[in-house]
Amino acid sequence: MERGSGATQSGEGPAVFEPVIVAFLCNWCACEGADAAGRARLELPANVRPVRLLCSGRVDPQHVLEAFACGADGVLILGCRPGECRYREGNLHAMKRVALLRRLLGPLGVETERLDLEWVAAGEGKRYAEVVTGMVESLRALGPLKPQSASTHTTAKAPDARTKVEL
Amino acid sequence: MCRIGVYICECGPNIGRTLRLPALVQSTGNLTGVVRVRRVPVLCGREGLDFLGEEIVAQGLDRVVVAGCSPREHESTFRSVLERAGLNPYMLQVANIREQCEWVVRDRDQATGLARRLVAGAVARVRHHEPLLPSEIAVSTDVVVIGAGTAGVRAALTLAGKKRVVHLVERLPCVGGKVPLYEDVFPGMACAACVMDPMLDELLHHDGIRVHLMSSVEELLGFKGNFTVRLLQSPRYVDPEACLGCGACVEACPVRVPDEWNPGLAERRAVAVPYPGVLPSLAVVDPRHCLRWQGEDCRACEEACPFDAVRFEEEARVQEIQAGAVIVATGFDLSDPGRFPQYGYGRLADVITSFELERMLNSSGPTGGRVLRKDGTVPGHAGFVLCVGSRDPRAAPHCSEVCCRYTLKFLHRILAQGAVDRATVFHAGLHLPGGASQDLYRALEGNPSVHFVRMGAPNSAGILEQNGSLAVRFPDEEGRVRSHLVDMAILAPAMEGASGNRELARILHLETGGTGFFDQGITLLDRVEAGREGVFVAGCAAGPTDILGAATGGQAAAGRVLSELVPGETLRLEPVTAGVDETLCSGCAVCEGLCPYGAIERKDDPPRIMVNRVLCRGCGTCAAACPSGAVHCAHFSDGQIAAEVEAMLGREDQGERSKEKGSRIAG
Amino acid sequence: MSRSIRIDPVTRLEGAGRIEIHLDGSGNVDRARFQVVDFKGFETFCRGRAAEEMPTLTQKICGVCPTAHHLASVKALDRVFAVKPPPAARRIRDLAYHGFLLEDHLLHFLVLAGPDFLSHAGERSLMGVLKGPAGRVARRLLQIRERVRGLAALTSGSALYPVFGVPGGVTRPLRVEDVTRIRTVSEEAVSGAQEALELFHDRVLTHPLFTEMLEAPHLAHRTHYMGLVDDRGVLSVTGGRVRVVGPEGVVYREFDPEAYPTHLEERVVSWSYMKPVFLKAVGWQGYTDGPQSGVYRVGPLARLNACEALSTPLAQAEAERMFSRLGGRPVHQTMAYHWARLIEALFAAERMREIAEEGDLADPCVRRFPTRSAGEGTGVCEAPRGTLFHQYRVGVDGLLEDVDLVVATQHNAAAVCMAVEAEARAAVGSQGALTVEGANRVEVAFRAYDPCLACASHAVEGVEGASDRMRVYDRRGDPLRVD
Amino acid sequence: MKSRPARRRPKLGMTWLSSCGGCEESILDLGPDLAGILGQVDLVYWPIGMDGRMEDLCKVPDGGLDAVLINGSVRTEEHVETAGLLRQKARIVVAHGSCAHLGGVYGLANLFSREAVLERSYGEDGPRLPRLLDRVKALGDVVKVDVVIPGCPPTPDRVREALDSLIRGTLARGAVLADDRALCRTCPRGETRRPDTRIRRFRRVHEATLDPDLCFLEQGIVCLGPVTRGGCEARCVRGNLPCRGCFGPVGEVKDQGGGGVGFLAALLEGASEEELEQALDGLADPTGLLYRYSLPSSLFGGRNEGEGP
Repeated sequence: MERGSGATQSGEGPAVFEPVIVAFLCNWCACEGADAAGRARLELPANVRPVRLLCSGRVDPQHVLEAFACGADGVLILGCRPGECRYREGNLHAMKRVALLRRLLGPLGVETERLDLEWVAAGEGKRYAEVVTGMVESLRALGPLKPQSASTHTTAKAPDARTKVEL
Repeated sequence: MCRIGVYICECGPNIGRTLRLPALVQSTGNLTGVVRVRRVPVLCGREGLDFLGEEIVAQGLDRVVVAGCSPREHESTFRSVLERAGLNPYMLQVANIREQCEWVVRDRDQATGLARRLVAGAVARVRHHEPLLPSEIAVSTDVVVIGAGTAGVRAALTLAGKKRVVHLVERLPCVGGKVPLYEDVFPGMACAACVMDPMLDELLHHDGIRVHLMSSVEELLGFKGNFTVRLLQSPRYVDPEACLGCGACVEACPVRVPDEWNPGLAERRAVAVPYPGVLPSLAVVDPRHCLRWQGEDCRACEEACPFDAVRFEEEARVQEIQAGAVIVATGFDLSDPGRFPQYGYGRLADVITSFELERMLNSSGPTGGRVLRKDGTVPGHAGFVLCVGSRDPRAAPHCSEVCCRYTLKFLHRILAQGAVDRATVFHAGLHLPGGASQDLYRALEGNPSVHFVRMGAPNSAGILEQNGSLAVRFPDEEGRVRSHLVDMAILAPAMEGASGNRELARILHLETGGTGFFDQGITLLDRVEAGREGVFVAGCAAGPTDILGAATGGQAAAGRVLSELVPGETLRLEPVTAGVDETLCSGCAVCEGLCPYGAIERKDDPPRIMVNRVLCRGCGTCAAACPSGAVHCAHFSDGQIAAEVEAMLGREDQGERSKEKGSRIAG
Repeated sequence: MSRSIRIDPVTRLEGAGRIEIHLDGSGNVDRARFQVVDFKGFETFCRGRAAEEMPTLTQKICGVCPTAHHLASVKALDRVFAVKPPPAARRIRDLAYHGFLLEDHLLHFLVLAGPDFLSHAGERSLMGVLKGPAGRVARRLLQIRERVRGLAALTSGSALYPVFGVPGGVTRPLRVEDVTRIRTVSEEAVSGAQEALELFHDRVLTHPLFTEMLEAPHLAHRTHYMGLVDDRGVLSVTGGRVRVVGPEGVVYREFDPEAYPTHLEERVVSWSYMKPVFLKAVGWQGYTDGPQSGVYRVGPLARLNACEALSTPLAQAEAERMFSRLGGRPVHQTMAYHWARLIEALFAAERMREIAEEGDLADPCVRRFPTRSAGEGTGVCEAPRGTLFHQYRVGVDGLLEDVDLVVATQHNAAAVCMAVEAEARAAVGSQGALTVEGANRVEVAFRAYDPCLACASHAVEGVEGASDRMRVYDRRGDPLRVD
Repeated sequence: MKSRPARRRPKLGMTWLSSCGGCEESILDLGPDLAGILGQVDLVYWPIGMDGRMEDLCKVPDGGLDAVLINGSVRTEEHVETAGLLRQKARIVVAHGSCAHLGGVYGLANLFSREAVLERSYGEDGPRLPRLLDRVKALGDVVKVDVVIPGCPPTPDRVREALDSLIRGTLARGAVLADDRALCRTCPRGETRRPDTRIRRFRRVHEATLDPDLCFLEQGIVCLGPVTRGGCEARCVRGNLPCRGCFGPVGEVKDQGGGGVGFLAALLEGASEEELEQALDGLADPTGLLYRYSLPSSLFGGRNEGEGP
């Protein structure tokens, strides 16, 4: 759990991949939701690294890219429910950025599941727990983020298709 | 080089059961910039706070990280400690190892690992913190009052009495609101004109009060103390300096249209002096009906005016006013009883509203004070139907407060002048607060010409035509349908927020309730709170009230302004706002379209943008969208966020990298 | 002990290359190879890109002939999207293209190859040319080149980087005042090209090194030649049919550009990132000439050999002069490329002058819109260095599914190697050593072709999607069977 | 460089790595001025323009060149060596053009894996063909770069500026020879941009009528002007095609793609995921578009895990 993508021994079972997730939390809803989860003593995975911002609209696409570049296996942005943004539409702007970012990241080998935007209201400790647990589980299934994946447009041929050439 | 002290709060028994604090202390000590790591039993207690303050001084710290409970609990407490110890309060970062770690992660190793990352993130972030100072801004103590009815006028006069400059904005061509249209007012049956005229006269001649007639607020920018109010003034087409209100133009005008001041009772011309005794006494041209706007070259009024006061060339005028506060006093409108077809209003000739009766009773009104049916005869028997729309959850849930009392006023007036022989009041329980109202009621109690009939429920009557008379039908308290014949029915429609309130709410960023009143900010102890700093609501704009209530509300709102905006005092602005590095801004204006507060403005020549720190609330949406990295967000800068993310992912050593400019060169 | 001599980098050409001369145990030249040591991968990384971006993307293959790639690309897209540009757009494209052909040929003459023959003693560079006896004319030619490149700002946005081609036309019409300027510059261009030829006659054709190498039998290769011609068999650099003539000057094949994969075959060699091409029907016989060898050449000399005539009078007269001087069509002497190049420069200038007078150049209608959203298309043009093919397959999302590019230097690769090896044998002789002058002679041999290595390194060979026209060869050049 | 005597002719080298030659054209396009400028420098190495071999360069003492202009991206091991050698020889290393600056167009190859087949075809058996790196890099990834001339290719004026300041002795480390601000600042269509425009669906260049006077973003066509350093003289926009970002990101923007997402997302119309997806369907190949010139130096696309030393 200390460093990025790694595997830990979970009890006596086989090594489980433990993804690392950076979660950008809106100060007014998701942060409070996360605290509510804590006050309710819900059990949460230790995979999430929360970053508190004033608004999900503050999340610059470069913050997300930076997180992936530094070894995050997933990035989660949590904002207020639609219509409840403290700054009116910051959460909507976050949604727009995520939609485009996912398309940008696809050809770079970042699967859609690795970047998620969810709404968590201030009292919704339980929902916070569900969202982060759900993402951890889906990333466990997906495995670590590969540095570069072949583009979908590459139709890889068997490497031995051409063994010798004119010398 | 930073000197960071990290204080790990054990929160009594709360932190350390799962977390291995010794390990956390040890790993934290190795972080770049950390010169001191201490465990404290309870940091937020008196002893803990004193200890923290002493440590800052003794250790010569320039930055502090507190690892403990959620920053929402004590961040501001610790900031105060920093401030008292001589540090800028923003040189603090709180790592939430309680709610987001100790309390939710069960495995001790995992919890300790996560706490290490959280603290590493906080340390890396605090290295990039910069001291921030709240700025003080000068405030305007001028006030914009919207609505020149009773409440607005009282507010304006109160403020002007304390030497405040008041801009009184009125969408009509005259001041005074509805009261000057009445003959007399309850509860003392005082003459309305006698009450109002001296006050309006003072208003119109007060040096400190600028009256903006035929004007509306188009935009409200800014913040308490620094509003910019954009006014749109429609043209009167009459020069107020030249016009005396003589009415020569009115005589000459060939157009006749229904008169809004006397609905259903009279016609007016396309140029008119609104009503007799109106203040200011000036003519106004109605371009919706004037022939000139129908494509005809009529100059009848212009030619008739002995003072050459007609100005067809006038245009709408936009004006920006700087003000520190806004008082909304837009009053009320009576709802349209036509919404309830069972009353027959608009269909049955002698079903009228209480306002129409007010106009008939007015001695300078269209009937010269006489109560007449549509056929010109005098009604023998008048029926007053109360609670038309009011107190009905499906219509207006509220009690409109004044209907019962003005009905008593009508009874006194019509009986006194013998306008009718008999009157019946259909009510669902009379609402007569205060001693004076009770006196009025008692004076009518023994009168044989007056009958009070109780309906089973508010807004439950219906009116039918029956042999040339009107049959008022309603279920009584036992549920039996009863019917009374009357010659004329006067309806008391529910009061609702003035017709322009919803649009005004949008402009002012306020909210209105279901019936259009600005009643969403009102609390038990505060009837002038509008829901936005620096904006207050007074009179019927906040909900139904009587004339005294409106006047009191105006004075109350004025009092709040007087106490909150004092000449010479400044307003403190939070420092967490966006700012622009002009050396990077290309003026592409992407940010401008995103700001929900209109805090970003594009300047030309050279193209660039500016952030108005008074309006900015620091959400950072602009910074996230800026393609030039020119918009910076104080306390949530890219460098701070990147450092925190990197450190949380185990790359604290690269934290400094994000500080560099143009890292692709000379790296 | 075998050993090798390396000329690294080869200079005064476009792109990074070097020559490896392998010597046998007795110090004689065993083999010389011209290596392309860089690699780009366009055919791979263009997949998945947006089709309409190809004209500005693929031109980054080569900064010297971006206009050629731009045009081939946009013509391929015309086919992909089934749209025919309006007449004014075609004229603007042609005008830009001929201007580009002219200035590119002048560049080679002044900066790349010219210094070998025009330089002030010892300083073989543009600076040396300017200091030398041809300095005055060279300066004037530089000026004319500058002005012709300046025209590109009107026709194609920028000479450095054309930005005018869109499927179905060009991005913007010409203005009436532009046309006037085009006419003026075209006139200057014609006289400039004539001056260049005069200089060539005065200084190059009389230069001892040039004369010696022009007449050297080892630099005369009796290969096939390829070039684009119109339906009358006249040279047409911006489109037409592909004609291949044999070493005797007889038409061997003529085919539509999109059929090129049927007729041409790329080879993968281990020692270069470039894929040489040969005539499929003739077959690969190794680095050798003659009617039985699939080796063919492209570029200015090949074009003059392949076509029946040039459509402009001054250039045609000069071509006839060359043919009569060098023994008739086809001319096999490699050094004659220089002459042919300047004839073509004159041709391009004359064509500019003609196009400036044709039709309404300032007609505002310069765009038509796609009639379909996907498909296949081939675009072809005669790049300064030879025939250039772009072939695309575009999917329904408008993204590239398949890209195939064949560039001039690939066609000439085998011939360049033959020239380099032949001249290396002459230069190294039996001493087993190469002098500075000797090395330059080897370079002079390939500079005749003006090879563009930037272009040649466009492909990611064998990474994936190797088409069936790509084969693998053993040391003798026999195709390998793949199990 | 500051206290250098003015009369001495600075020693200059210019060369290419994986390049198209366009940067060389940006030098040659100085046209008639070229002779004058080159007359004031001592040009030691310039493969396209003069004779001279690698071994000559090796003979130059370390630090013996005042400056070297390197264009092209870093694709092969030999490029790494060449860059290293030039860094040793030159006091100031100038990244000349987008490829050296950002990795350039060829960096799009990084979207694809380098397969083993390539290694086998061209690898150890072949006669000393330089080995390809796992991915394309910018010059700054392999040596310290002192000065940047952005652009694909740079404008001749920017090259002139570099050479002039070299001659005058004012070429300062850390300089980026372009505007400090984004292209919109100097774009001839900058004033036609309205901040509240929202795009319901992006349009592609070949589908759209191209209004020559209106901001491309206003036309719903992606233009990277807002996220691209100005100084290119708005060549593409004047040619009536939108900016594709060759001058690289501005100032503190680390990632052109990320910056591009930031501003393009702000222009999107739509309040639901479905509407947004629809709007984005008109945006073909955002990765190839936003990283057209800068993938190797991008935050995530440029990361170099899994690569040998």
